[in-house]
Amino acid sequence: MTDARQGLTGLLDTEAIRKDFPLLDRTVHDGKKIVYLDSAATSQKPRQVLDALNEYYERHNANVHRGVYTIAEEATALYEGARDKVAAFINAPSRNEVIFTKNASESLNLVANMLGWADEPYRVDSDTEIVTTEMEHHSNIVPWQLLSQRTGAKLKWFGITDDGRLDLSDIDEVITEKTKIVTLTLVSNIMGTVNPVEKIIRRAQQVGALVCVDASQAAPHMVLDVQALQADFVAFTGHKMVGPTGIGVLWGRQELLEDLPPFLGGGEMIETVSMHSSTYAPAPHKFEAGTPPIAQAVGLGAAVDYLSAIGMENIHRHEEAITAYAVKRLLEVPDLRIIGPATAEDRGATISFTLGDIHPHDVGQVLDEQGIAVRVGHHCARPVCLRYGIPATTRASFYLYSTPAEVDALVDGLEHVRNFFG
Amino acid sequence: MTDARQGLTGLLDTEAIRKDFPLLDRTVHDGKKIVYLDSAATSQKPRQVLDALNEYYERHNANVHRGVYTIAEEATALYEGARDKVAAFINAPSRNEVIFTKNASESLNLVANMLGWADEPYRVDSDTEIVTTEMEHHSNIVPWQLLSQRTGAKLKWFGITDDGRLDLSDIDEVITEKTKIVTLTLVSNIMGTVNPVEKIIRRAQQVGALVCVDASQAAPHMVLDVQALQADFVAFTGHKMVGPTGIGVLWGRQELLEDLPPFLGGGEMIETVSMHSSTYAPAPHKFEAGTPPIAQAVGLGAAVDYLSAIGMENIHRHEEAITAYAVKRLLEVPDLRIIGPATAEDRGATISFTLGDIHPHDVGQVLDEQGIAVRVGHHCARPVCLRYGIPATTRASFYLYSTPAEVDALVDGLEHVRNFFG
Amino acid sequence: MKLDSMYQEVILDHYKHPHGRGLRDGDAEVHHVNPTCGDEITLRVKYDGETIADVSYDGQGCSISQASASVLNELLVGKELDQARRIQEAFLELMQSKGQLEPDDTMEELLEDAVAFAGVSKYPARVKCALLSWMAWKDATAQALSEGKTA
Amino acid sequence: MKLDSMYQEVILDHYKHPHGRGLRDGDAEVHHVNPTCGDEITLRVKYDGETIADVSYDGQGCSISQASASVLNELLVGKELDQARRIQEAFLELMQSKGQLEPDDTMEELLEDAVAFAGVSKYPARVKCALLSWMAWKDATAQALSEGKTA
Ligand SMILES: Cc1ncc(COP(=O)(O)O)c(C=O)c1O
Ligand SMILES: Cc1ncc(COP(=O)(O)O)c(C=O)c1O
Repeated sequence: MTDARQGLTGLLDTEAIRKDFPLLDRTVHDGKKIVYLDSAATSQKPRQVLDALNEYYERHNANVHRGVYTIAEEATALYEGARDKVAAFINAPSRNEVIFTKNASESLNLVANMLGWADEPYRVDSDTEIVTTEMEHHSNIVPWQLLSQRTGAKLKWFGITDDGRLDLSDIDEVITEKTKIVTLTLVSNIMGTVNPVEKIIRRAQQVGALVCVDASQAAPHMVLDVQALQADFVAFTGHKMVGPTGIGVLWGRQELLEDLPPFLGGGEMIETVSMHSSTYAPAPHKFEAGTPPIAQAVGLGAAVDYLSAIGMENIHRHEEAITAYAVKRLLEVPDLRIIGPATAEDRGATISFTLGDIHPHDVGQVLDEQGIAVRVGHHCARPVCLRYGIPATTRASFYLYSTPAEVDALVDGLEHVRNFFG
Repeated sequence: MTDARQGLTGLLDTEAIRKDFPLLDRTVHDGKKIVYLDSAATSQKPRQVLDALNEYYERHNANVHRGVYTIAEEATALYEGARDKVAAFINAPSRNEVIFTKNASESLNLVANMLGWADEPYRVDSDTEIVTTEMEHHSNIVPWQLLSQRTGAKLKWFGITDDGRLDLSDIDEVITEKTKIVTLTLVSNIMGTVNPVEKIIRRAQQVGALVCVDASQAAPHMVLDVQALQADFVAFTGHKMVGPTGIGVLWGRQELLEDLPPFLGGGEMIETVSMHSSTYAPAPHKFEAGTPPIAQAVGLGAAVDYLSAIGMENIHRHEEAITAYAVKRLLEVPDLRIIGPATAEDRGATISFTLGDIHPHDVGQVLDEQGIAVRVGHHCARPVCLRYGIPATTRASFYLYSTPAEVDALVDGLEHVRNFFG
Repeated sequence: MKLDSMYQEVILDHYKHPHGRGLRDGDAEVHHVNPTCGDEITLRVKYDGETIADVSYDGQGCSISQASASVLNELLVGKELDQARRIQEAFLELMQSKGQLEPDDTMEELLEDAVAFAGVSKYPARVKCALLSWMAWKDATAQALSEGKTA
Repeated sequence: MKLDSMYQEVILDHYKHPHGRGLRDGDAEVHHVNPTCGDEITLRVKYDGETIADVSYDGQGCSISQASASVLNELLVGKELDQARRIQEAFLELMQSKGQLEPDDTMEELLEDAVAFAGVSKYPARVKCALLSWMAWKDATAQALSEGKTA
């Protein structure tokens, strides 16, 4: 093991990084140090983010946008400052293109609903088609199923190949002149696959369809440049990128946000209200009804600062090294089958697998007893499980604080699982 | 002044309480201790709530509902435990009737959208009517305007009397057999008026209409018993009741939640998903798409514990005393006109006023210079300002930590404002 | 080791050698899923008057849900409906006990092999696995009865 | 007192004795609101070729927004469009300076009384008040021009 680890390059100084994350010091089951391998579900939070939350609540807490008093101005500056930070993080052309939501799911529902209620040329209706993929998180399937049911639009999708890639062989039949919106994930949350979105975006642009990219599993792990990406909408979620729960982001192209109708109505999103009719504030406020998740946006700003200070390229390189090591070591485990790309190319730091016919639930339970936290189940991507004829997978996922020693612990733990059910 | 204060009974031990709220110790403008009179916009947070947030992130942070490992079980228990606490706080018949949202605005939009997509007998369409009031927060107007525009249903409303009460003289014409839903606030966020909802609910029940109560300004301040209230839906928001931002609640009657369709689609709210169709989890999960505001729900649980330990009756009595004192003292200020009930009866601890023809913005600015934080503007209730022909009001609002001395500071501050613009 | 309290020998035995697995003729059929983990079961009940003639099932799931279905089959087939309901209720009580309940003699007599699940009740995420087949049985029985096949 | 940096004598004067207030004949009319605080202004522009013949306005708002409209009227009426645009841009620059900009001679010459608003730029919530009438003027001018009334 230690031999295999020696070749690893590009690793971050995890010893220093881990000091920032209080939870990683926790022990479970009578003193076993936790081995947290579930960052694809949610990441742990550094001290710096928790400090930002506390500082906000203890010194600056006030409702935003409407106060002339000191702490209300401070709260507004902090909240809007977080928007600046997120805009810079994703290289948005304008801060006004960054909408704060409660999570990626709300962001994706927001897009679906904007299009459902839009006027031409954006309107999704019974003459039009929506395209997604079999690899999506439920949060990028169900909103579109609902939209399809409620508008009569046809829902189509790209399938998956045996080795966990999108099957784009029929791209010209799937994306057609009828397509209004193509929505897909940049990185699969169950298989780790990194998708060739450029190719899909090019085809969508040919037919004049909009493209929505679910970057929930990308934003935490790699440089996300919305201008380079050329999509129309990009959604992601704070809690997976060392930020708090309760905050998500939708980025959208300015002219679209100007043209598209609001979704949730209420305070903050209006220009003037009378009982007879209302007019709406310009984006992003048009899409932020009610008191926003103020502290959570501030926390996300701190998260983005934290990630940027380490450097997204460095984080990506670290994860590439860990993933290559993990793939190699996992394939040494007898009866282990990786679901998805079985190499380290074009994949993120998330690896799903099955272990003989031991049910993932049982795998996860026995690993937990050793302090190892992995996720088991369909990972909100049940169509992928159906595709491969399996009920569920065990999923290990890594982040900037993950170490090769934790990969070793997982492999040892799986050995123990095999013995237990052997 | 001190004389007037001596008669006050029912006050809480604010000296002890204020020690729990770090922000109340803040100074602004060169050492002036903050006088925070904007709790109707958002409340300050006690140490106990911040501790609960930190404890969650530092020891138990994991995604909920799907993990078999220790901290995932702990996180789930904490999140669902918060639901139990909120259910108990509002005396809900079942914990499954408590839905976590991001704020009251989302809760109200959720109701509007459920009804818009519902089947008979709940469906709101062009043959039906929606009833609200002129006294609502924008968050209880705009969602219904959108619903009305999108379904063709007619939007009707109760007006307001000169002294800031609902004008129910035409109740039988406003609420008719065509009414599907009546939605109104329990306490006005701009005038403090406590509305006679029982009377409206009785009439709604007669015609078979559902009733949605916006309790955003009630839940923080008085005993809220959803069974006694007999409404069908009750919405409120965490940040106004010493809880974190980013968390709201919708309570709904169980059989309605079972019958009504989902709103946001995504992870967590499903039973099974295939590319062709999906089925939904039972309530409340059906209405909680994506990773919920986990830490924020836990924080709200701690907030509810905090309020309950002091006792909602005691808090209410404290606010009644402060409000009576404030009304009395404010009426001593020359040129001051209270917008809304000018007595302490049937009103909450929120008082709006104008001061001669000095614009509220200027009032607020000069008060801020003295450390006094009040809100100025239309308070997201512009129809009320239109009703009284004023551009805006200055609003002072009190909570469990407010003191008579702060009322005095306000009155002195207003004197200073008058001199400044005199 | 704490794990052994969940994975009792009896449970692993039932998991590896399930009783009465497979779908056979029945009066009613239900399909239940556990959305948390994707466990699924299809279950049929066959009544002979008030007597449970058969409980047949198929599905996929973890050791706990599989073993629980096997125990259910072993316990309920041949029983009178009344007695089966008492068993089901006792099992539900045990599973909801969060590891706090020490089964007494009556319960042990009722539950037989199923008392081995006491340890599972300490693991909230697994309680649903253990209950899946029992909830399916309850549901299927209600359907069979309302369709007037029995009593 | 810090407040005095915002509420300069000049500003309070304009507030109490506004110039050119009231609506008169114009080539274009706009209505702008500041949703944050409910300030509203209706503003008309009248052009005589490239010369600003009149800027008339009505509305409600705080001292800052009222005084700013009065200063605008005083400064712009009678000016050539080009020059007015320079003034508007200088005022915008000043207001966005967050109190960091020390107006130089050119700016002081351009802005006259309007330099008194430098102190307002330290108060983000009030910057919008000060800019309300200026944005309305810009918008009304664009409309008047596109309607071919001038040039
Ligand atoms: C009466 C009332 N309803 C609804 C809301 C909206 O709450 P939130 O902004 O948290 O969505 C508020 C407060 O802003 C309110 O006072
Ligand atoms: C690819 C992907 N999309 C969307 C989501 C939904 O994010 P959230 O649960 O924060 O709404 C997730 C994570 O759960 C995800 O992995």
